Amino acid sequence: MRRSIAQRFLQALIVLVGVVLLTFVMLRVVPGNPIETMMGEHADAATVARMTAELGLDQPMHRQFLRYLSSALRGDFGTSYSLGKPVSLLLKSAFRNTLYLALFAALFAWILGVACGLVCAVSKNRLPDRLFLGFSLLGISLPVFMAAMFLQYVLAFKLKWFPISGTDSWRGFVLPAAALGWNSAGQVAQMTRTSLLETLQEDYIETARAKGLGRFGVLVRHALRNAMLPVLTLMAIQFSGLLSGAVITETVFSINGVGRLMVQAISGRDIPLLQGTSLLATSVVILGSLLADCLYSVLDPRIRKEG
Amino acid sequence: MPPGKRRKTEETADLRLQSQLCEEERFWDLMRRMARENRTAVLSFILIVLVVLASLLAPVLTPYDENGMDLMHRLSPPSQDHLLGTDEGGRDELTRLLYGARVSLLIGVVPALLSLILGSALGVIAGYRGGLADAVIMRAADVTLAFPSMLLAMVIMYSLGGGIVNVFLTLTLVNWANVARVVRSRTLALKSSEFVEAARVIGVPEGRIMRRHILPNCLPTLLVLFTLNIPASILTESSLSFLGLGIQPPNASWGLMINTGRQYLYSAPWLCFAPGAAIMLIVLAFNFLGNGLLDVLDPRQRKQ
Amino acid sequence: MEHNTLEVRGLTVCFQTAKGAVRPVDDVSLKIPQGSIVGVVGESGCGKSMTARAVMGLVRSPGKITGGSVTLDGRELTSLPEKERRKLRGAEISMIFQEPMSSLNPVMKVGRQVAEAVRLHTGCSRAEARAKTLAIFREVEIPEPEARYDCYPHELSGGLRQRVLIAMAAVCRPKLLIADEPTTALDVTVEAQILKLLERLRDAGVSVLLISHDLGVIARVCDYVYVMYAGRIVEQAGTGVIFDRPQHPYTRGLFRSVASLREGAETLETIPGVVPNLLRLPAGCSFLMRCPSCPARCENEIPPLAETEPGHAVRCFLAGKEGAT
Amino acid sequence: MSEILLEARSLTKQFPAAGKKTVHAVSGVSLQIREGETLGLVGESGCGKSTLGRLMIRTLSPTSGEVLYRGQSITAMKDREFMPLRRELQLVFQDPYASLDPRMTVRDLIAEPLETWHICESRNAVTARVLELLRAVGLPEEFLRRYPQQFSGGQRQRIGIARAIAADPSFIVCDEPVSALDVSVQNQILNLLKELKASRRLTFLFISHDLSVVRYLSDRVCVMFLGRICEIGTTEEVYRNPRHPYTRFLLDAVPVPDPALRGKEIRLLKGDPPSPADPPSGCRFRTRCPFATQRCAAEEPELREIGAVRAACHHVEE
Repeated sequence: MRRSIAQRFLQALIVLVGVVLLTFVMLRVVPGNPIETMMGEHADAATVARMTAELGLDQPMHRQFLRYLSSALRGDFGTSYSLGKPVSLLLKSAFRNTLYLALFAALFAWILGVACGLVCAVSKNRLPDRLFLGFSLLGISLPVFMAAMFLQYVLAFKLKWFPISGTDSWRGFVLPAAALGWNSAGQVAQMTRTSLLETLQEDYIETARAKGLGRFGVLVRHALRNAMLPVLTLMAIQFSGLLSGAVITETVFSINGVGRLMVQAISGRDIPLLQGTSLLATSVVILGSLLADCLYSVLDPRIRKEG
Repeated sequence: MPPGKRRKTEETADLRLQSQLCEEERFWDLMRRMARENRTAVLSFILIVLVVLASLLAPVLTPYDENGMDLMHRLSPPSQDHLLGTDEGGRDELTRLLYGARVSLLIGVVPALLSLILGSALGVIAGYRGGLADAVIMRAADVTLAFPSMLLAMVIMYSLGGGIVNVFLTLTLVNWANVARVVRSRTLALKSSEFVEAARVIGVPEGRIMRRHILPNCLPTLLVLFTLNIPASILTESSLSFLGLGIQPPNASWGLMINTGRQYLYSAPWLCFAPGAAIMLIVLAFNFLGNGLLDVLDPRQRKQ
Repeated sequence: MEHNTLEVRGLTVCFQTAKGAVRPVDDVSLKIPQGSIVGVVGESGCGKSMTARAVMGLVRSPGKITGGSVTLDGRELTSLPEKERRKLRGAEISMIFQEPMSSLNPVMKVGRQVAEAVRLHTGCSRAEARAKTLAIFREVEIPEPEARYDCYPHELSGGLRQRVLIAMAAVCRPKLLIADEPTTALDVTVEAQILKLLERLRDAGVSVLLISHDLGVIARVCDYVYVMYAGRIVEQAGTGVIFDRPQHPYTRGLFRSVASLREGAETLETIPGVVPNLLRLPAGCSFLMRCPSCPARCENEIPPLAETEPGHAVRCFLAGKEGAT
Repeated sequence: MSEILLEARSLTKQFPAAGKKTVHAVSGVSLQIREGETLGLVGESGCGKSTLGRLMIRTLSPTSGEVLYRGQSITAMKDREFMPLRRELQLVFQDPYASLDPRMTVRDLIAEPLETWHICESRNAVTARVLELLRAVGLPEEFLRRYPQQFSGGQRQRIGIARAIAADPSFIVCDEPVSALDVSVQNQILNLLKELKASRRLTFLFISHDLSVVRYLSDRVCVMFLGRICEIGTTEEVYRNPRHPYTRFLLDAVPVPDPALRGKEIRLLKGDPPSPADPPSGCRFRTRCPFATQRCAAEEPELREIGAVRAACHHVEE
């Protein structure tokens, strides 16, 4: 097992380098000199040339890439064009907010999702199942910005239960987290339901019942642990979806997080910042899937002992 | 190695009684079964057809012009004349919604189709050929999947610029990896299945095996993927447009309508919530339909 | 008078399917005298496993027990509330399944799976349950029981897993053990060991209902045999009697098929045709389509299960009339 | 005596397994199959009999050793050279449910080998040939347009057999062709195979775990244990007078459908078969063998002539 995890780790590293390369190339095929774009039409040629040289933009692409990679390894992601601060510093403060947001959302999604999925599976094809299944599909189908705006409009603007924006206290996180978690909750609910229903078809469930366990005992002691394996992996890779949604929620609720930073970077044509935020976000996703693999092999003895 | 004594004896036979008695069905039988058993899927299908028809027949259905400004009636709330009110330019919201449906549906279908073609071609090659091709394709898919989809879409839109063609391209690039992965695992499963081994023993050439045995058996999976990719594309595009990175005016997708309506969220909430509800409904309908198809076509696939 | 551990009378299981209702178990009656092994034999889909499930009270939806009674030591089971039945399962009636590979929970240590049954029915402490589990492991001849206790199912061979399942079923000293094709998934050399084990349990006073398609297995361990075809019992007799003079055309066909294969006949005996679809059963005798000699009466009338000699009953109009040919 | 059709020369096949282990599926097996004869291959699960069957028709390639078809090594051939021989070496599968493509009609399934080898001139000729094959395996013509799911196991196995014989092969490996079937149907298929063997002069390698099934069809029998041959000889000789202890136990263990023999105490083999990923040293049967000695652990027994058969055991004498 140790070997296969090492292998996965190596694979993750390769993917990470691929990600850096991809963003690097994609952001630099944009026509025009980014310095000119940034400084507008009034920039004088001399300043543009000086800054271009300063930032190494006149060098060949592969040289630039290696330079970026080596400084990134040292934790230096360059300086933001539009905000004039080191990217690493900006990321640090933004990441905290995004992390809180994502964790709150995940907590909300997983508790709600697993509970819904359980109810569905237990009452298969009866009314509660249909109801909660529809509910979870609604969750999957609801665009994050709709959920965000709706919650903001009703609970913050009309009812004034929560602040419209800002992250001064935990109350500021409630609405964004709920809006963000909605989607994931639907996915978790569906996965829990199908996985549990499938597990309940297994032969060992029959054995457990023949042993004299009741419906509930079978569910808790035998079905749940097996059924949760795929659900747990889903949860770990859900960070990807949560980060996608964070871009929207942070914009709607004006939270200074990674997603909003990214939107700023795009509107300001700020390549270092855009590159930094992408790198951070993808790292989180890759870490998530790595975590999922580890978790799976810890929970499933069949994998634990092999390899 | 097959176990020496693998009998399909009664235990499983009994449990499979129902399906065995129904005799496994062909595609149209399955569709009919879905129609019979899954009302929601049928309703969803009807809804989708209605939306398509309504958007095509928009010029007949509404007396207003899509871009006909009427500054006397800016931001007027829903009324008899304007069922869903008017926007900041006094244009009828319902009319704009109907025309917007064309763009939004197109944005759902075209990238879903493109990514399906790209993804399944690469997936089959990766799965069947294995080796270097597999490694390269799958690492590329890993890199794509390492991006949160919004993020990747934003970066690509940034480098390509706005416009509907670029939106198609972007969404294709965002979605292909998922398709490739699913198709690859399906291909791997089929490749090791006994009937493909049987074809190989008979001497059927590789190309023909892929065409006659692998691809047809992937079709149900592909249909499901297609149906579920449409809502995913619509959602991503609407999020992009919401941030002002997607479709550019004068083309109006539902996402873009929300983006412009957002400034009036507190004074004219219908400008956001009407297109929002439209997106939700159509996405919900596609998801219901997709899940219905999944249930009848590919019951095993659900787990992953 | 001998005492019957289990008595089943007129048991019927019904399945609602999209294409109509079917009865995989139709009016089945059987008895298991205490301390004997009773076999139910038949081909795939004849309803033998479903009968076992119905006795256990484990018929899955959309299946339903629609009639008949099941009594264990004189106590009616079908009318018992689920809570009461549950207490009986694993304690007084237990069951082992065909697939030792998939019948154990893959993420739970096998020892704990057995101990779970002990704790469930006796409410004893963890340590006691462990001790009892180890004792039963020794009894079913699992080598190195202490080490096996902490193994996961995938670490054990098929034979060992089947032993674990038998241990789980026997640990609470049930009155009745139902074995559903317990050796089908195993190799012959291991099969012989498992059958030996069943006989030892029988000698210890457990009544066994053995379900199998293999006449060899039935002949080796059973005292009394029921033959099922398309949901109904078509013939029943003591093992010696039924192998000596089978009367139902299906039983005869089955026995001849096996015998011709063993004796190396030039052309093997077969039963023509295929097992009928339960949805399209004929109104009369279900063996109608494959029967070499059937009078017109068989088409519309289900023959009754009639005794031809003491302890030997056959569901055929011709039974006893033309004698054993 | 007829000529040797197929010969295996010290065939070995190893598969990589989890945890850097190797599964020794087949280890140094040599045997010959003469034209027109049926060789039965028996053994318990995991003894490598299916692997051996697939090595013989080159759907798997051996780790070492070679297979000769009419004296020509098919192991050494390039794919292109082997191609014409492909149609000579066919396989009937164990599982009639998995081995037929569910999306093809019976006609297309049986026509596939005909079309692959361009055996028939026109579409109509193909259909006519398919009908002929259907009759040959005892299926009615109206099955032509149906799909395999609509049939029972026995009927599907007939379709599988029709596919295997469609291109007139000379050698067919039957890999447990009846183990998924009920007794009454099993006999129908065995009768069919015997009939085809005679009418088409086929050579069979018949793989089964079921000793009585093997006995019915085979001229000679080969008993395998854990990747090695224990005993090989004419069917009569092996069944009447088994030499190798494993063969004896195997024959003893089969439950006999005769209640009169119940009282007879049968000798039981202890324990489970060892794992092919971790075979014992020396004689592979020694961990279960009651006669095992030091020599069995140290020295691997070779196949040698013992009376009319060949067996691999240190302790068996004439």
